[in-house]
Amino acid sequence: MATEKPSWWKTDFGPPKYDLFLPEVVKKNYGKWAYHEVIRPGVIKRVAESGDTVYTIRFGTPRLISIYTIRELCDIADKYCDGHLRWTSRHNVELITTDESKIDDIIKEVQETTGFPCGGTWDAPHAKYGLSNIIHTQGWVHCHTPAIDASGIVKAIMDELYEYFTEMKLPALCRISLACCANMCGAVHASDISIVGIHRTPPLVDDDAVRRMCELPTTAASCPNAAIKVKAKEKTLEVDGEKCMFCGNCYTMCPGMPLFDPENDGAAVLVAGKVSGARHDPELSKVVVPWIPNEPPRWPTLVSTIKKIFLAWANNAKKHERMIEFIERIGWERFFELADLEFSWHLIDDFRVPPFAYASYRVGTNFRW
Amino acid sequence: MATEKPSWWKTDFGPPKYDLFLPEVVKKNYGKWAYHEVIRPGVIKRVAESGDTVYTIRFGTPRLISIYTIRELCDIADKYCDGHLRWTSRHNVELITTDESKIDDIIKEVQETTGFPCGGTWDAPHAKYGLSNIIHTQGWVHCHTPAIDASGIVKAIMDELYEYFTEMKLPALCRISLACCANMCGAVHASDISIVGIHRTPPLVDDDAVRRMCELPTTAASCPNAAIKVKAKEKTLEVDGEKCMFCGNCYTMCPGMPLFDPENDGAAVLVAGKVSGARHDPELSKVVVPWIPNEPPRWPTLVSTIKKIFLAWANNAKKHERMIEFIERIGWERFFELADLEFSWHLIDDFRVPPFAYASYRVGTNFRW
Amino acid sequence: MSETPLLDQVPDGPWPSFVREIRKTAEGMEKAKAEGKDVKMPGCAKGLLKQLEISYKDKKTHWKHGGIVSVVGYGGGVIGRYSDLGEEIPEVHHFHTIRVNQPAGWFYTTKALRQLCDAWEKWGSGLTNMHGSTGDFVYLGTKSEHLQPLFEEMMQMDPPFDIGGSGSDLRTPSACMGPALCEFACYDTLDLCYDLTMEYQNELHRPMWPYKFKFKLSGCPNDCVAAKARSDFAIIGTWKDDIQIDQEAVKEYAKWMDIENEVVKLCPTGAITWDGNELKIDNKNCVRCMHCINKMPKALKPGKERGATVCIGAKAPCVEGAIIGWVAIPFIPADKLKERVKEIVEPLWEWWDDEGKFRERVGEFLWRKGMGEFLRVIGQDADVRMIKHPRTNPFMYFEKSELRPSKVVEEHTKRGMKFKTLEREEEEE
Amino acid sequence: MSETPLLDQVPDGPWPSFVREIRKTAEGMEKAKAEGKDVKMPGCAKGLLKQLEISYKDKKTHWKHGGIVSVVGYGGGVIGRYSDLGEEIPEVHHFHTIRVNQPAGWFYTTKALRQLCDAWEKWGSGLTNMHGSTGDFVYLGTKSEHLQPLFEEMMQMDPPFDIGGSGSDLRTPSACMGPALCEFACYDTLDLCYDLTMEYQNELHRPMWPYKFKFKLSGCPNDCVAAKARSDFAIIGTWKDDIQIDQEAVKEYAKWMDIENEVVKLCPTGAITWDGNELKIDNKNCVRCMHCINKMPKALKPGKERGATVCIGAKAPCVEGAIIGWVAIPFIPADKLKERVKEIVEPLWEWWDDEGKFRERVGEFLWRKGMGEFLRVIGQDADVRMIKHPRTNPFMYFEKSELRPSKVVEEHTKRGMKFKTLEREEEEE
Ligand code: SRM
Ligand code: SRM
Ligand code: SRM
Ligand code: SRM
Ligand code: SF4
Ligand code: SF4
Ligand code: SF4
Ligand code: SF4
Ligand code: SF4
Ligand code: SF4
Ligand code: SF4
Ligand code: SF4
Repeated sequence: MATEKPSWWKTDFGPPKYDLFLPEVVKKNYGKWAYHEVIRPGVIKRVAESGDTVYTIRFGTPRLISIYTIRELCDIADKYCDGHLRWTSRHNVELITTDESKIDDIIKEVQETTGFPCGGTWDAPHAKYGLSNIIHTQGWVHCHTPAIDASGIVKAIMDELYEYFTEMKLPALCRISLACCANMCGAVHASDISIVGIHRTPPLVDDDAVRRMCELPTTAASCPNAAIKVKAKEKTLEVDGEKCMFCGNCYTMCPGMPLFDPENDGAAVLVAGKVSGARHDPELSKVVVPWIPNEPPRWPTLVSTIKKIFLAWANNAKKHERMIEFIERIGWERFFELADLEFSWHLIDDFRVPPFAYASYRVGTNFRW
Repeated sequence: MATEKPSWWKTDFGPPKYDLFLPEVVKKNYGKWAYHEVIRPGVIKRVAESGDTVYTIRFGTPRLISIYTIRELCDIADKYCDGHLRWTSRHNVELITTDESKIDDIIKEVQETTGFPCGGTWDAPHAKYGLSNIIHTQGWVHCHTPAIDASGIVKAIMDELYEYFTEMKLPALCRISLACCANMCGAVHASDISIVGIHRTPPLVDDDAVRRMCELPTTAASCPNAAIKVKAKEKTLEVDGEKCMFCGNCYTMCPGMPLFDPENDGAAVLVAGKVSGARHDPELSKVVVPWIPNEPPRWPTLVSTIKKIFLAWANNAKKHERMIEFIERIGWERFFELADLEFSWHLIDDFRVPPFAYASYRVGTNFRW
Repeated sequence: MSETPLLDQVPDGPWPSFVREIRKTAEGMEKAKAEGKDVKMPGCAKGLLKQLEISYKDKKTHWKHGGIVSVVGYGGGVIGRYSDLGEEIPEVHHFHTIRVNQPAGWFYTTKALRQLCDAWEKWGSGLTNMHGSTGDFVYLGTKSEHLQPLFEEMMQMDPPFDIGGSGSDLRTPSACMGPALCEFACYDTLDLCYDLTMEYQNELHRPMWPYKFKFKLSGCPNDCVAAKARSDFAIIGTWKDDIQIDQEAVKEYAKWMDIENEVVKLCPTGAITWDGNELKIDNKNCVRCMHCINKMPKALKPGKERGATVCIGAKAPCVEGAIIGWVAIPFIPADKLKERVKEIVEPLWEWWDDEGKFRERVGEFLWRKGMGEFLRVIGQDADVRMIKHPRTNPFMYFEKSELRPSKVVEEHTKRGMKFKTLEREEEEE
Repeated sequence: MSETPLLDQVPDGPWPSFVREIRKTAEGMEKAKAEGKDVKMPGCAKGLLKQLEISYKDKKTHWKHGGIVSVVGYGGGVIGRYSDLGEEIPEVHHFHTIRVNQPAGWFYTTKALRQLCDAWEKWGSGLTNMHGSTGDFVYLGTKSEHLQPLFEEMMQMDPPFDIGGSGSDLRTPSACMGPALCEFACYDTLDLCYDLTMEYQNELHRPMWPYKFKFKLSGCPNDCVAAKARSDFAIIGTWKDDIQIDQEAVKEYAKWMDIENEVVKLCPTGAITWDGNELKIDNKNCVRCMHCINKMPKALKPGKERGATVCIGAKAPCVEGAIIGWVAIPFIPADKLKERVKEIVEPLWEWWDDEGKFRERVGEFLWRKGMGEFLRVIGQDADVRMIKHPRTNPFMYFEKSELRPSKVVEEHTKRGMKFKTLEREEEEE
């Protein structure tokens, strides 16, 4: 490997500098934008102090996309956008043009070629919010630890909530996200609605694999609940099923600790997380449904549960009132009723580090009937 | 000891039944009170559904009281109250009468004989609140673990805030309490303003005493910070000064672990705790001054600090706005300014059980300048 | 020069002075002695002054750890206390306190108080705390050998006074004045307090648990005994139905009260509206915080379906951090309180006694065990009213009975895996 | 019958289908191959479909733990992935992903994208993620032996693309579009993102720390890259002075907007008043939440004294529970950001690298160590803006330098007591 390197050889050269990729109008008005207007779902008009105007046209994508689709998008961007386009932080793609007259064609061509719908924007001044894409992860497409698939569930949910993406008819921002295991490779821990894959059976220790591939003390130490004992003589590990809460941390460390059970893996649903500072501090998401089974290919129970929660909020929230703001106004008592959910002991925090759990217990007697 | 017991001998007979001690008017209207009115500071008129009326007249006490004072109070109660009186949950004494015309005499006589001032009431309908007594503990009068005295500090503070006890001129309820060590034998952890005695030097191990009186592993285990090591060979204990945060728990367990240092013991000041459910959930108190030295007999620095905090609140709070409500409205940033306090790293929670500390860190960027 | 130059400065200022109380006691005791009364510790209060003066000079306590002192048949109720200046000030060499179980609501007759004073003049320092933080009437300072005769005198009073709690036992329960004087009381605090105290005399008097356990009873959420902050088991009066409104009385208040700003706007859930004529409360939205009722006691009253909420776990910060009690039982009807509280607390004690660690309060114990197990132990379902918000992590336990049959579960079972279960000691039952 | 009866049901419904993307790739790759292009893995996408169908039937993943795979000179950036159906579906036996460091703000030219596609048509599955959750452009699925030649092709693109982060290293930083398109940007997110990425190429490419570390950069508190929730070190644009108001533009809005209800009443601190003519903001009371600015972008703008707040510690729930970052540095002026961020992060890394436990994120590390030590390490004072509220326990550390001279301190010193100190490795300095 340590042979002579070719002249073009380099490492640590970093990503292309962003300015190489900026459209002319952006370079010119960089840092000098005056305001924006959402002129229709998916289309944002941005006006600079100079008076220059640019339009960004947003399309939903399945995130997992083919190089052939990317090339199609490139073709359209070449045709209408001087070869410029960008992706957003939520898996959407935006075509960028200074020419308002091209907007219809761009939308039509993208939709026809790729099937990607125009939408996903929100308009705070008019209090009309669209639903954006679902942030999600790999699932059965690529990861080794998932308890659920990612893309398939996202597809099933977005099919159901499609109209909210293409129209802007929500009272406030609503961010949905999904992670296929408790590692939560997404903003699942701080989203208005989120889905996380969970296991429900302890690791089924594979002694051979453990011996071959794992460092025993490190794996045992990785368990947040101290549920793993090293069996020094047998050179393997033992799990205390009464202490395990199925986080999968040990499996991440050691392939000999698989905790998959097709019948008992599934999804938990969380709500009321938030990231922006608008009106209300950021918030962690909270579990409101402990478990829904895997039902591929269309996950009907999960989808209908999400829709139920989504509508309970969408139909009752005030303007600009995000999930946490809504629930804090009406109370968790009322939310469980409205969304037709059952409260059970699983939802009361009992995670190992006790005072953290306590921070969620209700002190005092101020609650509703 | 196991000799024959006399006929009157009994154990576990319990306290006198409350109804033996209730005034006639109370027995008659028990559970049937219609409303109350604070007719002047210290005097509450209570009207029953039957139309019956009773007056309770409240006096501040130093809590530590002499049997001779109790007898004086008894004399007055016999004279005016049919021999009935009660104490409140905040160390105040109340004389009870159905005869409005006796009120002045009662007040005069109690004040003259015992020196106890009439006051300590509050009148929510008119939003006029008096300051009640300071809940407190034993201090140097009786306890073996205090870092500060109790009664002496309470006296010095109440002398300074006297007018707020005898008049009702505060915007809202304000509860002050004091505990002489971190055991907090008082509601210090949930008071509007509170004072707690703290040590600042690690236990100075007294090997002899440890050997004589202490169980080594139990004492070591009692340390919340795992700062104590058993020195098995020497049969004694060793403290890791880098881990100790002076809670005194080990000394409670073992007399061989004294942690007194006259120069470095002192008081921390907390604010913004609350117990009632009125408007705002109950709240724990929060430390705003890490340390003030012991300055007997009158603790001038501590007293002036308390007064500063008290006035910052009293002069700026809205009607019915207790300390926590006030601070949540103006922000901690502004409170430290208004009360002229210095914020320092000591006030950022770093107590062992980490996520509990985190619950007090500020997430997001919504703060004031 | 005065023997107590520092303490001499204390009486300055208008607030009643504890130093004056001690001096008054010192003088009174000496005088009583001089008058030929049987006063065993005439110099005790004076001794306390001396020691206190030294503490004020040294800026530290001079009391030492107490050994175990008690009265016959009891395991607690007395706090042993010795002076480290015992040689110098023999009057306070012993200085034990006795916790006397106060009457519920702290109502006294002068007759009873005089008996308590007389006994203390004879057997003790003549100093008291009215009252201790837990609620007891505290006899402050006596010698070991006086404990027993004093208690025997207490037995013979009319009515007799018993000893309160200390050590790892049930502590003396206390209650707000409740129905005796207050229009807000949603249940009979005094009666329940007395009932529990009587029922659990053994638990109160013989330390037996991992640590102390406190009951406090408040008749409404105003919580005038700070039960939510200061008792492992706080019983807080409340109601479930609609706030009772007397519209005429509201109009009376409206004549001088700014109802919009002081009531409507301060309702934490915005449940109140006032159109200048009628006050409306959206009771589904009311969290029974008491504010509006406190503001207009003549016009508003708690509802008619009354009872109490149990908040559990409150305590001071040692060892795991301070706790304000959290909701454990959202509602028990008033007429079921005596029965239900016992049905809840007894299995809780049993469980805590079995599995609690040394010096682990019930609150900390429940943190460790989880509320799921608590609910199972007391035989109750989870209620959303128990939480401020649901958990923020997906690390949930599931019981075996909740799992679907599967090969993996079969294999685990075959291998002898013990699954989580909330049933207690399943095997033994 | 179809080979993929379950996946066949996925394209139902209007939302674009990932199955369709995989099929399209499978067809495209076969066609390209047929057209004579150099396509190394023509059957890979099809293989993925097969495996996925089996997962849909089995309701579980068929991917195994990856071994360590990489390219010459790099320690991370590639996630090794193998199928446990390798024998059955050799096309996906290896299925590694490569994280390609995206351009800041995810701006692309078609030229650059086409190069990325061409290389991937040759060396990989033809499937991508646009983008990964951390922000990388993700090449989804290739074999070990293709990694190196692919990367060499990336080096030679115009402009070249480098590899992103994985493992216990700095992860690929990402930034909102900021000044490129957004009027709210309070600092240049793209430039700082690029600068940090370039400065820390070594940290990005060679895993060396106890665990991963993420930077994310948002131009204002709206936080369009969710930095506050998803990065150990979140740099959030903000300002210190007064919100800029254009009163004429406010009046324009007033024509159709309910300013009272939608702006004034929703300000979390009640800092706004609107009398129908003038909008006033009490800036001392504004917490810069952005709501009013979001509502009236033509009329309101962040102040002129701009910069950023650093929130620290955010992460997912494993192991200690999820964290939203907390305020570590309340304000750094925009023109000092490049310099200050480095001055802060470098000693932090050094300290964490020295004393952090294996798999302990910076947030958890700081929980363990305390913010006091953090402040000392980065040489900064505590600020009340760092906390939601001050501590609720009195268990404070004090440094020896804060103590008063005393006999006790002397005695401790004599006995060799080590006192708490926040100075790092004092002895070595
Ligand atoms: C394009 C994007 C940034 C990027 O660099 O990619 C973006 C763009 C804008 N955001 Fe955002 N936000 C983007 C992700 C986010 C995120 C991150 C996320 O969702 O993971 C957040 C935080 C979400 C959260 O709090 O959980 C976010 C919270 C906001 C908010 C706060 C709204 C609120 O009420 O909480 C605003 C303010 C607003 O509503 O105008 C905002 C405002 C905006 C504005 C109006 C800023 C501007 O002046 O251009 C942009 C257009 C909004 C629209 O679509 O109508 N943006 N925005 C991201 C679009 C993702 C997408 O495709 O949907
Ligand atoms: C006498 C006493 C009960 C007892 O059984 O001894 C009592 C008596 C009353 N309380 Fe109380 N409270 C008493 C301790 C408390 C405590 C406990 C404590 O301070 O440790 C609290 C909780 C304090 C806290 O939240 O930190 C307490 C919080 C209230 C409140 C809630 C006020 C608020 O805004 O938070 C009310 C409602 C009100 O203001 O009318 C209240 C109301 C009342 C009323 C008006 C009830 C009534 O209708 O009679 C009583 C007279 C008030 C007055 O003085 O004007 N009482 N009250 C206690 C008096 C102690 C004293 O001598 O000052
Ligand atoms: C006498 C009293 C203070 C007073 O002056 O009023 C008191 C005095 C002592 N308390 Fe207390 N506690 C007293 C009420 C409390 C309260 C308040 C309450 O009950 O409402 C608390 C806080 C609430 C709680 O239970 O947490 C309290 C929390 C403690 C603690 C900390 C317990 C914990 O779990 O954190 C200790 C330490 C211990 O138990 O070892 C303690 C320990 C002590 C000891 C026994 C000292 C010790 O280390 O062993 C004190 C004896 C002092 C003495 O010399 O007389 N005392 N103690 C109170 C009892 C009088 C009474 O019976 O009425
Ligand atoms: C590819 C990606 C998901 C995706 O589909 O987009 C991903 C995939 C994996 N993540 Fe992640 N993480 C990805 C973004 C995240 C994020 C989100 C973010 O960065 O904004 C998080 C949450 C934020 C955070 O950092 O906490 C995240 C939190 C984790 C964790 C939990 C870390 C923790 O401290 O709790 C793990 C577990 C671990 O590191 O062992 C993890 C581990 C993993 C591993 C490497 C699985 C493992 O156990 O080793 C996954 C490889 C999947 C695969 O087969 O490709 N991943 N991971 C994301 C990276 C793509 C990219 O570079 O752009
Ligand atoms: S969330 Fe879990 S299963 Fe999903 S990609 Fe991340 S590590 Fe893999
Ligand atoms: S899954 Fe999590 S809780 Fe269970 S044994 Fe593994 S690391 Fe421990
Ligand atoms: S607070 Fe501490 S010092 Fe004071 S009485 Fe209680 S245990 Fe003793
Ligand atoms: S004082 Fe507290 S922290 Fe210090 S050694 Fe004793 S128990 Fe531990
Ligand atoms: S707690 Fe309620 S019922 Fe009891 S005295 Fe206070 S206000 Fe009255
Ligand atoms: S009791 Fe409290 S919550 Fe209920 S209506 Fe009155 S003020 Fe509102
Ligand atoms: S974070 Fe702020 S600056 Fe960045 S894109 Fe979002 S709104 Fe604009
Ligand atoms: S930015 Fe937020 S806090 Fe500041 S004035 Fe506007 S709405 Fe109020």
